[in-house]
Amino acid sequence: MRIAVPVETKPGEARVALVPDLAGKLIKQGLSVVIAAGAGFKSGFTDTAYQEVGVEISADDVLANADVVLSVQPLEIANLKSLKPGAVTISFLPVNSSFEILQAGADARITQFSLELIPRISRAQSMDALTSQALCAGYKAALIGAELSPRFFPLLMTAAGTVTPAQVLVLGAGVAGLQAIATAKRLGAVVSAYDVRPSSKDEVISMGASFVELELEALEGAGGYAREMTPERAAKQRELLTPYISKSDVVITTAAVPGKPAPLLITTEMMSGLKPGSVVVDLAAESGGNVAGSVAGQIVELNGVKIWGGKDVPSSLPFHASQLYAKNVVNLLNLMLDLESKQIRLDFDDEIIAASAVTHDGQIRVESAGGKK
Amino acid sequence: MRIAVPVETKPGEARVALVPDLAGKLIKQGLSVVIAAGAGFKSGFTDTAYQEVGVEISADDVLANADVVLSVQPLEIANLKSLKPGAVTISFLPVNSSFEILQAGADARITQFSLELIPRISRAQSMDALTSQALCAGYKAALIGAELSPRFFPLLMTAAGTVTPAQVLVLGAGVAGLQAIATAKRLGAVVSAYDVRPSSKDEVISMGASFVELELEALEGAGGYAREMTPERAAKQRELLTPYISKSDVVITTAAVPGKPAPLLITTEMMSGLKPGSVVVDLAAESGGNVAGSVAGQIVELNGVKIWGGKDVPSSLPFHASQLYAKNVVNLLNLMLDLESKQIRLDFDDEIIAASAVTHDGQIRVESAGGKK
Amino acid sequence: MSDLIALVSIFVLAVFIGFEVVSKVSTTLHTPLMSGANAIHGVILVGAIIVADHSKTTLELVLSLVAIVLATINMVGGFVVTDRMLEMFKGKKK
Amino acid sequence: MSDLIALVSIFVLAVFIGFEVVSKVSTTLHTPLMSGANAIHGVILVGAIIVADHSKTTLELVLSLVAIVLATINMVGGFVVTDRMLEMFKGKKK
Amino acid sequence: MSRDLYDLLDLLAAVAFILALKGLSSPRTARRGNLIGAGGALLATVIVFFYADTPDSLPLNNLGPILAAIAVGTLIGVPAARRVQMTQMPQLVALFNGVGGGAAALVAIVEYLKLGATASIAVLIATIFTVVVGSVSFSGSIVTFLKLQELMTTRPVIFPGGRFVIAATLASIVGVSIWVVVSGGTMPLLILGLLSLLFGVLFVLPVGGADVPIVISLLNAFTGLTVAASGYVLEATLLIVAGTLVGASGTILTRLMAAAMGRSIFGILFGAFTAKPIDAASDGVARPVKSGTAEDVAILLNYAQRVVFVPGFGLAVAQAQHTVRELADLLTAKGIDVAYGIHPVAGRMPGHMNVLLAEANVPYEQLAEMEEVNPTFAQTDVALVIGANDVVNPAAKTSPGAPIYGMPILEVASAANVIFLKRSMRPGFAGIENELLYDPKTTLLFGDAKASLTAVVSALKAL
Amino acid sequence: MSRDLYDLLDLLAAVAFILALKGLSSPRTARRGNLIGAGGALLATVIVFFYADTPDSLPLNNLGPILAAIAVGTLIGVPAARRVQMTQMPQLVALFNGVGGGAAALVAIVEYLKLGATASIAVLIATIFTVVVGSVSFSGSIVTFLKLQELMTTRPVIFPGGRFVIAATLASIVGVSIWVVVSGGTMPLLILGLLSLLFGVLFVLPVGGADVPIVISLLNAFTGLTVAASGYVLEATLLIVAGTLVGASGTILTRLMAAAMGRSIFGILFGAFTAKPIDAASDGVARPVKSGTAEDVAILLNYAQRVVFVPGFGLAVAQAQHTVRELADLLTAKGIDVAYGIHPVAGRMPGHMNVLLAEANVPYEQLAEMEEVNPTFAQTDVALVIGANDVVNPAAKTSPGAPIYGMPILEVASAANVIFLKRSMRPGFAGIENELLYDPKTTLLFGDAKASLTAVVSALKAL
Ligand SMILES: NC(=O)c1ccc[n+]([C@@H]2O[C@H](COP(=O)([O-])OP(=O)(O)OC[C@H]3O[C@@H](n4cnc5c(N)ncnc54)[C@H](OP(=O)(O)O)[C@@H]3O)[C@@H](O)[C@H]2O)c1
Ligand SMILES: NC(=O)c1ccc[n+]([C@@H]2O[C@H](COP(=O)([O-])OP(=O)(O)OC[C@H]3O[C@@H](n4cnc5c(N)ncnc54)[C@H](OP(=O)(O)O)[C@@H]3O)[C@@H](O)[C@H]2O)c1
Ligand SMILES: NC(=O)c1ccc[n+]([C@@H]2O[C@H](COP(=O)([O-])OP(=O)(O)OC[C@H]3O[C@@H](n4cnc5c(N)ncnc54)[C@H](O)[C@@H]3O)[C@@H](O)[C@H]2O)c1
Ligand SMILES: NC(=O)c1ccc[n+]([C@@H]2O[C@H](COP(=O)([O-])OP(=O)(O)OC[C@H]3O[C@@H](n4cnc5c(N)ncnc54)[C@H](O)[C@@H]3O)[C@@H](O)[C@H]2O)c1
Repeated sequence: MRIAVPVETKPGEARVALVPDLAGKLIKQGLSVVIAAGAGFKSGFTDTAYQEVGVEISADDVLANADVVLSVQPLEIANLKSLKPGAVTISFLPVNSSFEILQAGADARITQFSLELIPRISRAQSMDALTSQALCAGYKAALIGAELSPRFFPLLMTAAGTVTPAQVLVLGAGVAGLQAIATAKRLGAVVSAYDVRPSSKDEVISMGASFVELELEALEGAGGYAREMTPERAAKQRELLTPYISKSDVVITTAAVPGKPAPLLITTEMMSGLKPGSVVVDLAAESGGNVAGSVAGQIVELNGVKIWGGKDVPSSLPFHASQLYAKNVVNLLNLMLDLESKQIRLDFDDEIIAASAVTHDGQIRVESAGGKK
Repeated sequence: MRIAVPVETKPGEARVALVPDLAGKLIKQGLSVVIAAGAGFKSGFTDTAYQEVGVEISADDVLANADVVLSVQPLEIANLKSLKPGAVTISFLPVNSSFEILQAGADARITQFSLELIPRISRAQSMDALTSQALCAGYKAALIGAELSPRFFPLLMTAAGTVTPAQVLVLGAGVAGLQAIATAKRLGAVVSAYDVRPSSKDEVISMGASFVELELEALEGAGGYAREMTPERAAKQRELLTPYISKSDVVITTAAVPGKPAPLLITTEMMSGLKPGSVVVDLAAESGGNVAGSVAGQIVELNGVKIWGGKDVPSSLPFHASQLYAKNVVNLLNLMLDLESKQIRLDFDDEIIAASAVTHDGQIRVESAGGKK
Repeated sequence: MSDLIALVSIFVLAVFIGFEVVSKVSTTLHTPLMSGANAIHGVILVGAIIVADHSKTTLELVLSLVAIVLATINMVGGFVVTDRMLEMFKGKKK
Repeated sequence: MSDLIALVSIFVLAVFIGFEVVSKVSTTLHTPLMSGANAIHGVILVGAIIVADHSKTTLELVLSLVAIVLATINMVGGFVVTDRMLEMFKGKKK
Repeated sequence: MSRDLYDLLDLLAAVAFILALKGLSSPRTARRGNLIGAGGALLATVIVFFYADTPDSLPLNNLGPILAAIAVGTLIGVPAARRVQMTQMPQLVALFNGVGGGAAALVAIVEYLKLGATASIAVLIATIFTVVVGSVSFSGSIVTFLKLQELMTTRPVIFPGGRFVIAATLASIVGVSIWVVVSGGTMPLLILGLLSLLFGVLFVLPVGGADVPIVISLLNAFTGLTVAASGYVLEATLLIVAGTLVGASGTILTRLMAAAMGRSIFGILFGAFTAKPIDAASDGVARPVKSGTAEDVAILLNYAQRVVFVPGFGLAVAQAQHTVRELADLLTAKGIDVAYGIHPVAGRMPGHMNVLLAEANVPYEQLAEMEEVNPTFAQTDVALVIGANDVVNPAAKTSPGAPIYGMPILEVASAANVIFLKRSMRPGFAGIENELLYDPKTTLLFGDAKASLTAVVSALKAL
Repeated sequence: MSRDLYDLLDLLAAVAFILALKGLSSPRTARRGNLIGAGGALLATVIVFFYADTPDSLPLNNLGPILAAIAVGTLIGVPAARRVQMTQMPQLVALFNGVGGGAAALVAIVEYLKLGATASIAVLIATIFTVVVGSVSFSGSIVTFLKLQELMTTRPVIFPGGRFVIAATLASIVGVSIWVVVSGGTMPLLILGLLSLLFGVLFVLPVGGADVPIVISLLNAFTGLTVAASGYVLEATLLIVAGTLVGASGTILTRLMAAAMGRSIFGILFGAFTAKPIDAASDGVARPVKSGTAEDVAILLNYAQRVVFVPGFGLAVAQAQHTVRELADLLTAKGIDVAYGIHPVAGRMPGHMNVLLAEANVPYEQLAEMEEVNPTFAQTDVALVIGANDVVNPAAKTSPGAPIYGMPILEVASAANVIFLKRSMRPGFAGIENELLYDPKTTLLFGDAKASLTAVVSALKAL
C-alpha cells in the first residue's frame, strides 16, 4: 500500500502532513511512503531526514498510484482527478465551503476524510487535528500579543520604578483560548477570560485565570462546542464586555462556532475605550473575525491600537504543528488500516470513520453539503 | 528652572526621556518642563497626557533657554551649540565613540552627563539606565527567540504526541541575560547559561536555570563588570561552548565588556552544529556582535538557522522602556537639584556626579576620551 | 494511706497514661494497637492461675482451668497476631 | 500490697506521666513550663504546714514557719509569674 | 519469692505494658512495642509460679492441670494467629478479646465461689462488674466475629420490639445484681452471667457491618476494665494497672476510630434503640467504597517504594499543583521513587498538566508519558490519582459503547494500591461511572484536591 | 475530714497538677493549665487545715503563726512576681525555685528532729536526700539569680584547683551522710546542710551565662525530687506525685532545653571538672547574636497580627519561593495579615523577586513596594527577612562611605521582631556588616532559606 504526501501549495502554508519519525513507523509496518521533494522543508524536515527512514523522495507527481494521500490542505480538484478510484485522502476539508471538491472527489470515487468532522469523543482525541492546531495557534496568539505590546507582561519592581503587569483578556476559552491563557499567565500577565459554554468557568479557573462572569445564560451546543448566539444575546454580550475590554492592554479572541462564521465579539466602538498601544489579537480573522476591522494576515492600526488578524497561525510554529498534525493523521490512518492485509478496510460502524468520511463510493456523505449520510 | 525634552531623531528610537507622570512630579516641585510636540507619541504618551500635568508643548525648538535637557540619545552637535552655556544635558553618551560630541559640549561650556558612566553602586541603581534598558532588552530577546522558533518552548504531553521543550542557551548572564533566562524559563523552556564572572553561577541558579561550567578561570573586572578576554581564552571558551550550542534550539547572547566591542562568542563554524530551524538572538549586534555574521536590525539566515541581530531593542518595548528610563533620569536630576533655590548645584564630591559628568566648565572630564578627570 | 486510696491513685494515674500514650496514634495503626491492647489484657491469665491455685472444689478448678485456657488464647494469640499485622512495617525503609 | 510498693508504683507511674506530658513542648514554652513546674513543687507548703502543726520545740516551730514562708513564696509567686509570662499568649487570635 | 520482690517484678511488667502501648502508637516502634508487651506478659506469668503467700505452699496447687491448660491455650491460640489471613485478622482479634472477657468473668466467679459470704461489698460490686461486663464482652465478641466472618448477615439485625427486649434484659441485669449483693449465693450469679451473655448478643446484633470494628474496640476497652476489676478482687496491682491501661487507651482508641470513620459512638451504642427496621432495609443499596483519611494515605505513601501521581482536571481546578510538588519532594526526600503519569488528554487542554506542573517547578524528568509509565504500574506500590477520572477509567477497555471506549488509559489498577483524591462520587468529563472507585484495592480520600493534599503532607510530616 | 476523703481530695489536686503540666505544653492551653495548677495547689493547701489524724486535734496547732507565715510569704511572693520585668523573669523563677528547695530541706530537718531515733533507714535516706538536694538547689539557685541579675559576673567562674575543692566537698557530703545514718543526731545533719549549700555554690559558679537557664531547669527538677522525697518522709502521696511529676518533667525539659541550645547536659554539669580557666578568658570575644530554632520562629509568627516577608537574593539562590508562599498561605489561613516587602534592588536583577514570587503564584496584590510597606513596619509584629541583607542594612542611613549609603532601605527595624533567615554571618552583595543582625529584637535562623522555611512551616503546622 502506497502512501503519498504532496507539497502543500497554498500560500502561507508551512506545515507538512507527515514527519520523518512517523513515516519511519509506517514503513516499519510494511507500508510504502512517498513524499514530494522539499515537502517538509518549510517546517524544518529535510529530504535527507525522510530518506533516512526509508521514504521515497519524488520530484514528480506523487499522487498517481497512491492508495492514501495525506495532506494539510485539501487537494486541488485537478489533483483529485489524477488519483485512482478507491483512493483515500486525509486532510482538513471544510465541508460547508468546499462543495466542488466534495463533488469532484465523489465523482472520482475517492474516499475523502475531513479532519474537521472527527467527533469530540475521548477516543478520537488523538486524531483531532483541530485541537492540536488550535493549541499551536493559542500559544502563538499570546506570544504575538506580548511581542506587539509596548509594555512588559510581568510585574517588575525595580530601582527605576515599578512596571505594572499587563492585563490580558481572552475571549473564547476553547483549546486555543486556554493555551493563550496559559502562555500569557506564564509570561506574568494578569489574565481573565470569558466564554459562553457553561463548563468554561471551571476550565478557565483551572488555568489559574479569573473568569469574567456576565449576566447571560450559557450556550452549549453539540459535541462540547458552543452554539451560535442570537443577535440580541450578541448585542447584550458586547455591551457587558465593553468595560472589561477597556481595562485590557491585550485582548485575544478565539471564539468560533463550528460550521458558522466566527461571532463578532468586539465592535469598533468597543475598542475606543482601549489605551493607545493596546493590542488586539484576533485568531478568528480567517473565518470572519471576532473583531470588527481585523484583516487576516495583517496588522491594522486604529487610534494607536494594533489589531492583528491571524492567518495560517499554526504554520508559524511549523515544526511542532506538523509533528502534531502528522500524529493525528497517522492515528486516523491506523484506524482504517488492516494490519495483516496491509489494506484500507473502512468500518462505517465506527463512529469516527462514519463521521469524518465525507465522500465514499461516489457519494457525498454529509448532509449539510447536500449529500446523505 | 526649565527642563526641556526634545524629539528623538535617531531612526529606530521610539523612547522618550520623560513620561507625563514624572513630568508632573517635577512641575509639582516648582520646575517648568517643556517638551517637543509628538515626542512621546511613539511610546504611547500623547501630547494631551503631558499637557494635563502642566507640561508646555512646543512645536519649535525646545532647547533654547533650557537649563536642563533630557534625552535618550545624545544631542546632535548642532543642537548642543544652541544651548546656553552652563546648561546640563542628561542622556546616553558613549564616551569612547563620541569624541566630537564631547568636544562640542565642552566648547559650548555645557555640562554633559553620560548615563553609561553611572557607577554600579547600590545607591546609584535607581539612576542606572543601562540596567533598566538591559532589562527591557533581555525580556524582548527571549520573546523574539520564542517568536522566531518553529517550535514550542514548553513541554506539552498531548493526545497527538509529546512536544519536547525548547533548549535555550543564554551566553552572558548580566542584567539582560538574567531577564532573558527568566522569560524563557517562564515560557517553559529548559534554560542553561554561561558567563565569565565568578558570581554569575549563583546568579544563574537563582533564576532557576542551570549553569554551564566550563574549565576556564573566571574573569572579573571593575564595578561588577566583566573583563575582556585574551585571544587564547576566547578561543578556548568557544571550543568548550561548541557542544552546548549544538544542543540548543535557541541561543541568546548578551555578553558585553564596558567600553570595548562585544566579545565574539560564536563563530560561523560553531553554528554548523545547530539544527535547521534553530534561532540565535544576538543582543550585542549593535556593539560588534557576539555572533559571527549577525547584523544589527536584521535576520540573517544561514543553513536554516535564523540569526537575529538586535538594534534599538528597548525601543520595541517603548512604553515601559521610556517609563524606566525617565525615572532613572529624574533620579539623577534630583541628585543635582537644590530644592530650595530650584537650581542645579553640582557636587563633584559625590561619586555619582563625579563619575558621570563627562564635560563641565569647558573641560572633558573622562580620561579615555582624552580629557582629565 | 489506705489500700483503697493507693489503688485508686494507681488507677487514676494509669488512666492518664492510657490516654496520653495512645492519643496521637495514626489511623493505620488503630487495628494493631487495638490488637496489642487486647493481648495485654490477656494478663488475666495471672488471675486465672491464682484462682486455680486457690481452687478447693472441682467446679472451681474446672472453671479456673477453662479461664486459663481462654486467657492463654487471648494473651499468646493476641501478641502473635499483632506481630503479624505489623509485618507490613518491617523491612521497608525508615 | 505493701505501702512501699504502692508508693513506688505511684512514683513510677508519675514519672511516666511527667515524661509523656511535656515531651512535645515547643521551645518558646520552655521557660513558662519550667516556671509552672516550679510553682507546682511549691506544694511543699503542705508538708511545711504539717510539720508546723506537729512542732513540739520552738526550734522546730521556727524552722517550719520559715519553711512555710519560703514555700508560700515559691508557690504563690510561681503561679503569678508564670501567668505573667503567658500573657503574650492571651488576647491574640487562636 | 518475697511479696515485695514479686510486686516489684509485677511493676516491671506494668511498665512493659505502658511501653508496649506507647510503642504501638507509632509505625516505627510498633513492632518493638508489641514485643515488649509480650515480654511483660511472659514475666508476669512466670513469676506467679514462684510466689505464694507462705513459702511452703509452693509449688502451686494443681500445677499439672494449670500447665496443661496453658499448653492447650497456646496450642489453640498460636496456630490460629499464625494461619489467619490478613483480611480475617479483625475477627480473630474480636474472638481473642471475647475469650479474654470470658476468662475474666470466670476468674471473678471462681473467686466469688471461694470467698462466699466473706466478700466485702466493694469486692462484691467488683465481682458483679467483672461477671457482667466480661460476659457481655464474650458473647458480643462472638457475634462480631460471626458478622465479620460472614457466618451471619453483616446487616444490622433489628427485630420488631427489639429495643424493649434489650431494655428488659438490661433491667433484669440490674435487678439480679442487687439480688446478688443482697442474698449472695451461686444461683443469682449464674443467672446474672447468662443474662449478660444474652445482653451481649442483643447489644451487637443491631450494629451494621461498617461499625463492627468500632464495637470490637469498645468491647476491648470493656474487657480491660473487667481485668482491672478482677485485679481489685484478687488484690493484684498488675491486673489493675494493665486492665486500666487497656480500658483507658481502648476508650480513646474507640473515639479515634469512630471519629476517623465519621461515626458517633453514641449512635452506635444506642443504635439498637434508635434504629428502625425500615432503615435496615434501605441500607446496603449504595455500593460500598473504602474511604480513608489523610493519615491512611500518608502511611501508605510512607511505606511505599514507588509512587506514581496521576493528575487530572481536578488538580487544575483545585490549583493544587504546588501542593502536589511539595508532597513529591517530601516522598523523594524519604528515598521513595516518585513519578507523574501524564495522560495525553488529562485536563481540558492539550498539555494542561504540563502547564500546571511546570508552574510548580516539577522537573520535566519526573513527568512520564502514558506509554512509558503504564508498564511500571505493576511495580508501583501506590498510584495516587489526583482529580482525574476518565483517564484511569477501565471502562475504556471493558465497556464498548462508552464514549471513552478504545481510548488508552493509565493502568493504575495494576498498582498495589490506588488512591483517588476527589470531592464526590461524581464522574468526570465523559460522564460515565468508574468501576475502579469500588475496587477493594482503592482508597478514596474525599475533598478538594488541594485541601486533601495539604492534609496528607501534614500527616506525612507528623509520622 | 476522714483520711480517705482527704486522700481523695489530694488525688484531685494531683490530677490538677498533671493537667497543669499538660496544659503548659501547648501555647493555646498554657494559661488555662497554669490556672488549673494554681487551683490544685490552693485545694491542697486548704484541706490540710481540715484534716488531722484524730478529729479532736483540729484546729491545727500553731494555727496563728502558720497563717501569719503564709501571709508573709504571699506578701513577698506576689508583688515580686507582679512587678518583675519580662527580661528579669528567669532569675525570679530561679529564686522561687531556690526557696522551694530550701523549704523542702527545712521540712525534712524538722521532721527529722521530731522523729529522732524512731526514723527507719528508708526515711533517714529520704531525709538526707531532701536536705542535700534541697540545700544544693537553694544555694545554687541563689547563685544563678545573682548571675542573671548581673550582680556578679556571668562568665564561668573558675579558680585554680576548683575541681578539687568540688570533689572534696562532694566526698564530705557522702561521708557526713553516712555519719548521719550511723549516729543520728542534729549536728551531723546541720553540717550536711551547710556542706550542701557550699556544694550548690561551687556547682553553679563554673557555669557560663548562656547555660544558666538550663541549670535553673535542672535545679527545678532537683527540687521536685526533694519534694517527692519529703512526701515519702511525711507519708503524703500528693507530695510524692507532685514532686515526681516536676522531677520527671523537669528532667525531660532540661534535656529539651539543652538540645534546643545545642548544649550537652553532661558538659554543663561537669563543666567545673572539665573547663580550664583559659577557656573562660577567650569567652565573649565574638559579639553575641540571638539565634533561634524553627519552632521559635513559628511561635513568633503564630501569635503575630501582621507579618511582612522581605525576600532577597538568598531566597532566589535557595529557590525557596514555593516554600515561602506555603508559609504565607498558612499564616493567612490563621487570619494573620501577610505582605511581601519588595525592595527595588533585591536580588541581582531588576524584578528578580517578582519573577520568583510569580513562579510560586504569589498574588500580585500581596507584593508591596518599598514606599508602600515602610510606613507599615511600625504596626508589624514580625519582619521575616529571607536571604536579604543589603536591602535592610541600616548602614545605608548611618554609615556615610558605605557603598550603600544613601540608598533607601526597607525599615524592618521598626517592626516588633525581626527574623533573619540566612546561612551565616557573612554580608551580602555590598560586602558590609549589618548591625541589625546584632540587634536585641533580631532572631537569626541559620541555614539554607528553603530548609529553614520548610522547618518553620512544619513547626507552625505542629503548633
Ligand atoms: N486534554 C484535553 O485536551 C481535553 C479537552 C477536552 C476534554 N477532555 C476530556 O477531559 C477528560 C480528562 O480526564 P481527567 O481524568 O483529567 O478529568 P475528568 O475525567 O474530568 O475527572 C476529573 C475529576 O476531578 C474531580 N475534581 C474536580 N474538581 C476537583 C477538586 N477541586 N478537587 C478534587 N477533585 C476534583 C472530579 O470529581 P469530583 O467532582 O468528585 O471531585 C472529576 O471526577 C477526558 O475525558 C478528556 O477526553 C480533554
Ligand atoms: N536587583 C538588582 O538589579 C541588582 C543587580 C545587581 C546587584 N544588586 C545588589 O544586590 C544586593 C541585593 O540585596 P539583597 O538583600 O537581596 O541580597 P544580599 O545583600 O546580597 O544578601 C543576600 C543574603 O542572602 C543570604 N543567602 C545566600 N544564599 C542563601 C541561601 N541559600 N539561604 C539563605 N540565605 C542565603 C546571604 O547570607 P549567607 O551567605 O549568610 O547565607 C546574604 O547575606 C544589593 O546590594 C543590590 O544593590 C542588585
Ligand atoms: N472531548 C474531547 O475530545 C475534546 C477535545 C477538544 C476539545 N474539547 C472541548 O470542546 C471545547 C471547544 O473546543 P474548541 O476550542 O475546538 O472550540 P471552537 O474552536 O469551536 O471555539 C472556541 C471557543 O469559542 C467559544 N465561543 C463560541 N461562541 C462564543 C461567543 N459568542 N462568545 C465567547 N466565546 C464563544 C466556544 O465556546 C469555544 O470555547 C473545548 O473547550 C473542550 O472542552 C473536547
Ligand atoms: N550593584 C549594582 O548597582 C548593579 C546594578 C546592575 C548590575 N550589576 C551587576 O553587574 C553585572 C553586569 O551587568 P551588565 O548586564 O550591565 O553587564 P554587561 O552588559 O556589561 O555584560 C553583560 C554580561 O556579559 C558578560 N560577559 C562579558 N564577557 C563575556 C564573555 N566573554 N563570555 C560570557 N559572558 C561575558 C558579563 O559578565 C555580563 O554578565 C550584573 O550581572 C550585576 O551583577 C550591579
